[in-house]
Amino acid sequence: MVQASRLHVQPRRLHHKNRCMFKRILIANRGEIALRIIRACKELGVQTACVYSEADRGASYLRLADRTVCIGAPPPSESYLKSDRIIAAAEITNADAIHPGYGFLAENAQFAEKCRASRIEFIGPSAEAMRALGDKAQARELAKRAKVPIVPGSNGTIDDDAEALRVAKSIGLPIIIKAAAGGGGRGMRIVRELDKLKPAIAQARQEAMIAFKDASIYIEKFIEQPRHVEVQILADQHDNIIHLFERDCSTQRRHQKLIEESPSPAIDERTRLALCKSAVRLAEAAEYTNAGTVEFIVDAKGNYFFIEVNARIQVEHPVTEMITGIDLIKKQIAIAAGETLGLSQRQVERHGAAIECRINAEDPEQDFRPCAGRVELFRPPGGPGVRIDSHVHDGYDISPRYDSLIGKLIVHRPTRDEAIAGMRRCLDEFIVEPTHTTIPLYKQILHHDVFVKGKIDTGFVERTFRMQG
Amino acid sequence: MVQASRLHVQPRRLHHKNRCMFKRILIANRGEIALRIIRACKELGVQTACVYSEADRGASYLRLADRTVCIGAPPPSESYLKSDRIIAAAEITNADAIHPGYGFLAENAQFAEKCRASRIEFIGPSAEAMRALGDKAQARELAKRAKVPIVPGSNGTIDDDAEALRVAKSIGLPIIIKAAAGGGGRGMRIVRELDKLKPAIAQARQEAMIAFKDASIYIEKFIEQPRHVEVQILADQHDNIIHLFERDCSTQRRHQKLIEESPSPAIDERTRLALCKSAVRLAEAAEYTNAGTVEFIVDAKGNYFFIEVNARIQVEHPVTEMITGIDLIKKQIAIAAGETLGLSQRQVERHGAAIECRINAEDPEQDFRPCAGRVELFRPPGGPGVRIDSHVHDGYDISPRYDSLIGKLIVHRPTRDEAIAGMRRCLDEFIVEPTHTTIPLYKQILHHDVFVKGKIDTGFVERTFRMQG
Amino acid sequence: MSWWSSERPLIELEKLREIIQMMADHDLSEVSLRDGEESIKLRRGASPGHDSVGVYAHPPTALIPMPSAHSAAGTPAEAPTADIEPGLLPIKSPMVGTFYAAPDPNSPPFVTVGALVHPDTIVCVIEAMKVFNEIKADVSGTIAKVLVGNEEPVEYGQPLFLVRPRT
Amino acid sequence: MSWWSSERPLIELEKLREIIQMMADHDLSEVSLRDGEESIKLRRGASPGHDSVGVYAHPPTALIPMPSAHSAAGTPAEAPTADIEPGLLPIKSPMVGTFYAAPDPNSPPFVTVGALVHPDTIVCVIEAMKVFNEIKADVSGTIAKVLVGNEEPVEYGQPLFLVRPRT
Repeated sequence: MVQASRLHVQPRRLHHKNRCMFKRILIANRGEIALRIIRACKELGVQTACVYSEADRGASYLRLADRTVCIGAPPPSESYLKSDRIIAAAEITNADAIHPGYGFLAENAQFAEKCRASRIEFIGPSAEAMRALGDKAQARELAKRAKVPIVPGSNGTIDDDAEALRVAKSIGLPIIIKAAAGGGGRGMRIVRELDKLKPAIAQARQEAMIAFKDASIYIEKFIEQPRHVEVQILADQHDNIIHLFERDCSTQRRHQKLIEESPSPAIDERTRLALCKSAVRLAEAAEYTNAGTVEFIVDAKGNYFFIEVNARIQVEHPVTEMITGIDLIKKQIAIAAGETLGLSQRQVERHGAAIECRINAEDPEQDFRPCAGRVELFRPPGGPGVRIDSHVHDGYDISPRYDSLIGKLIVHRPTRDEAIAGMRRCLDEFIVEPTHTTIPLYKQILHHDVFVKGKIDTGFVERTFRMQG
Repeated sequence: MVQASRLHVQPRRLHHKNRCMFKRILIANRGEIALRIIRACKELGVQTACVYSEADRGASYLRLADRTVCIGAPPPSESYLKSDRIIAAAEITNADAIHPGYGFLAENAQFAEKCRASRIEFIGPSAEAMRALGDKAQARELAKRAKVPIVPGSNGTIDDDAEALRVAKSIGLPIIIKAAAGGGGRGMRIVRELDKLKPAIAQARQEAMIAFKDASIYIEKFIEQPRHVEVQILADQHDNIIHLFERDCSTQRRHQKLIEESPSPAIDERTRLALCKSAVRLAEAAEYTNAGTVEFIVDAKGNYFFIEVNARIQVEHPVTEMITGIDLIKKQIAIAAGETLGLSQRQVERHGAAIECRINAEDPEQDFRPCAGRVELFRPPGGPGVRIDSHVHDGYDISPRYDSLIGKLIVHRPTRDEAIAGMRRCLDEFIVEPTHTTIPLYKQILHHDVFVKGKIDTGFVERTFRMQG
Repeated sequence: MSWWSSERPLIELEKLREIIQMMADHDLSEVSLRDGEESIKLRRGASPGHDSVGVYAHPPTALIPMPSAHSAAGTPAEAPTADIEPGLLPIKSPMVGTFYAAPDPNSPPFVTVGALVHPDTIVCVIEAMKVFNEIKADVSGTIAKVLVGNEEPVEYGQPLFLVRPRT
Repeated sequence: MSWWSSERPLIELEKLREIIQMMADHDLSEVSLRDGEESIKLRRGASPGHDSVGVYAHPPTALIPMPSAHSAAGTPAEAPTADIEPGLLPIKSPMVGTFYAAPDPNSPPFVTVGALVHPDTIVCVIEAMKVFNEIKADVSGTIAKVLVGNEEPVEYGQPLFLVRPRT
């Protein structure tokens, strides 16, 4: 491959930043979400240009785009993460906006800024809102100001045992000690009795020192068997902010969401309302625009605590689309084009229950090892209230380069019980061969009493399904 | 093949006709509707047994049934129309009910009686209601009694020109003269001026005599450019009758429905309400139970006239399911099992607009000649608000023995305009190869100004799309 | 009413043997059958290895549905003619119903293995809708095999007997 | 701003010729390309007959999407190496952007057919995000073919020139 050297900068023809619908949107993503965005654009009458890496050359979803641009070699760092090439692709295709999807550059504030500097609209929140919410301390501060509950804990690091004791007493047991520099469980200690606090701090500091060469620790309230409940937000550029209710994503494995549903079976109407209003307040405080998700953990008593904001569209957005009938991708595009939301909070209605299963090409019996290669048979289910979002078909070749999501199966029914019955039926129908998928695991979960009763917490899957490794 | 001779009749073990959910339902149909019923049963927790002919042996939808029974050779007369074999299949599989789907034996009153004589519930209306509505004169009489408008015309045959003139004057021009014994256009004359009446009658009588050896004629009001609008009815065995609004099926070719939608773009709210209430009155008058459809024609001024009742589930039932969220097949089963409707008329809500395209394996450029044979690629569209009801997949072999419907594509959106945009997108995505289908025709229709404006009448397709023959 | 003893201990093994033969003949590596409560799963040769990502031991053809395998009777309906020992002819069921080997519970079967049959010989009765239908052999020869157990449900076209035709 | 005349009358025919060659090489009977407003449909041999129900002249492989065929530039991006005349080496675009054959509108192109190039010879510039990037040949030889028209968009990996390497 030849080398490129940078030359002089020259002013380019001006894009007129006009507040009307885009003429052509560049899709800076791949797979099912690229397909999802192409579909929304086609229905809006907006042309599409879709980037692709050499690994995705020939993928059938690309045929649905009006234009396609190869942007690099298979590794994401050589293609889907190459912001300059993506912006150049938008330039040569005369795209006036870029939809980043999720993952890759979706929450990269610098990329958003670059797009706008190139007079290409970035379909997502402002770089400022992204930065404010991306920083944990700033986000916590915003939440406090907006009177949104956060997990109680020390304000920053703990200096000595006396302070630790004071904090532990004030927030109440159990607490969790965490390494300030850390992650991955190292330097973590859960304390359930006050007289175990001192030795636990000593152990945590020692572990943190070894792992991170930094003995600083902080303390947080430990939430037992938490549920993951998140609120979908839509905000336009004219100060209208609404929520589209919640999604319960407690069915996780190692913080990877597997099954999402709405409404959450774990919270009552009062909590639902409070949670959703909290999310709107936070979005207002952050001057948030476009689609976003405010994540909370909910304890067994229904207390909820703000965790973080996902400043993008999410994998599980169809769950919300099913119960509200609102197309989130179309709304994202309309908002970015400067349109008003066009609906008030009171106009957002909720109908029935929706469940989504993420179909991953992974072998649950082999520690969820990804299964790349050719899918001989891909036969998704159909019928009433069944939605399939997938770029895969008989003969599709799964690249080992990217995440293992090969499709999303969403079922919408008048009630949660019916949605469970519908999802079971659909999972029974779904044929993917010879690729291993998470479908067999989902069949077990959908028949498990704890799931049926709506009592799942985020540790349920790992505790319950002992996988071979 | 050996011959069977009939022996003595012997009493069989008694079925207890219990008014609770069925244990196992025999599905006396094939293809997409068999699959549709299997899906509903699975979600209700009811076991299924599905019959099949030798032509359908190995079809993948059969694998989803708990049991399958081969009932005969490929011709329908040797299998799907063999009522005795179907009842025997229910007996050997211990099925306590039979769902007939549509077509085949679905509106055969004698079959319904035979089922019940064998203590097997027939999932559909009573044989009496079927007979009363199946007879044109009786149905017209019922409609009159129920104050449901019927197409004005002579009461029976016309004896002489004086009577013809009197009738023509009373119902107003234009009128249509029809052969009493006939059909297929022979003996038919449209009269738009009174002084053309006498010669037209003479011609009609002459044609009728030649064609049917019977010169009897009758007169009806001729409805110009009529729309076909039908009302979905649900009635339980406890005197609860409701409607689920209308479907507009004006996009037809030679009386074959191609595209159906709800709500009808041609009628206003007042007409909609009157139409739906008329349908309920007629169903009440006929003591109708289970699901049924009351068909009307609507003239350009919004006047509607009762045509006939379809005493079964219909191909286009998903349109209604999409806008109401009510599963009609599950309701059929529940009603047959003696349950109450479980919802009042006021609880039936209408949301958005739904359009269905019947995907037929026919070549629109070759006078809709059916295209049997192997489907190499069958790649239906997906995404939000898209429903696929199809038993076909890559490698499916279409039998020339049965109708050419290979799938139904239904799109549901908040508004009709969005539904049209969604349907266009879906039709563009849909790949069926090498089989010819009606998809290219639907693309043209969905882009045609008359369709977009909702102004289609039942003659539109034939007038507009001159097919090569 | 118990018209007939429902013991049929050997037919199950017979069924298995037939399925295994079919697997061998058609080189199937795996067969899963389900019939309501019952299910059978058979695997031949090496089990599908999990050691090579995305590569499977069994070809996708093995996944093509076999509805005949979970038919009403739970028997493989109408074994392909190729599977029948050369020279033997099947007597197939002309209808759907319940197979009875004898005219009544106290009588011996119409025919057993080795019995000589003519086209008009009654070989069994099939009951459907409370009517008992006599089934005739329609061929001449000797009964080589009885394929269906007494009181078992049979579907259209299902082989009931194999006959070695008179040569 | 009109930086360069956008006339490119012959490149379209050239494109067609290449596609037709590909069809012949791979025995494709039909090719349909679409790029926004433009569309091309080519058919080789006998047209698919409508006289035999359900039978098609072209194999389903011809229907496999060819996204490269409706790429940004409307050119077949990165013609498979097999299609390149044996012995010629492509100079491929290392980036996405707009191709310029000359340093400015008033200058002659960096290289034309027959030009001798060394690995360090600048063969074109590609503009992306207002930055003009000089592209070097990276091989030694003579330019045998210029594959891209001036001011045309190019994608990553797209062949720009064919070079006959120095032997």
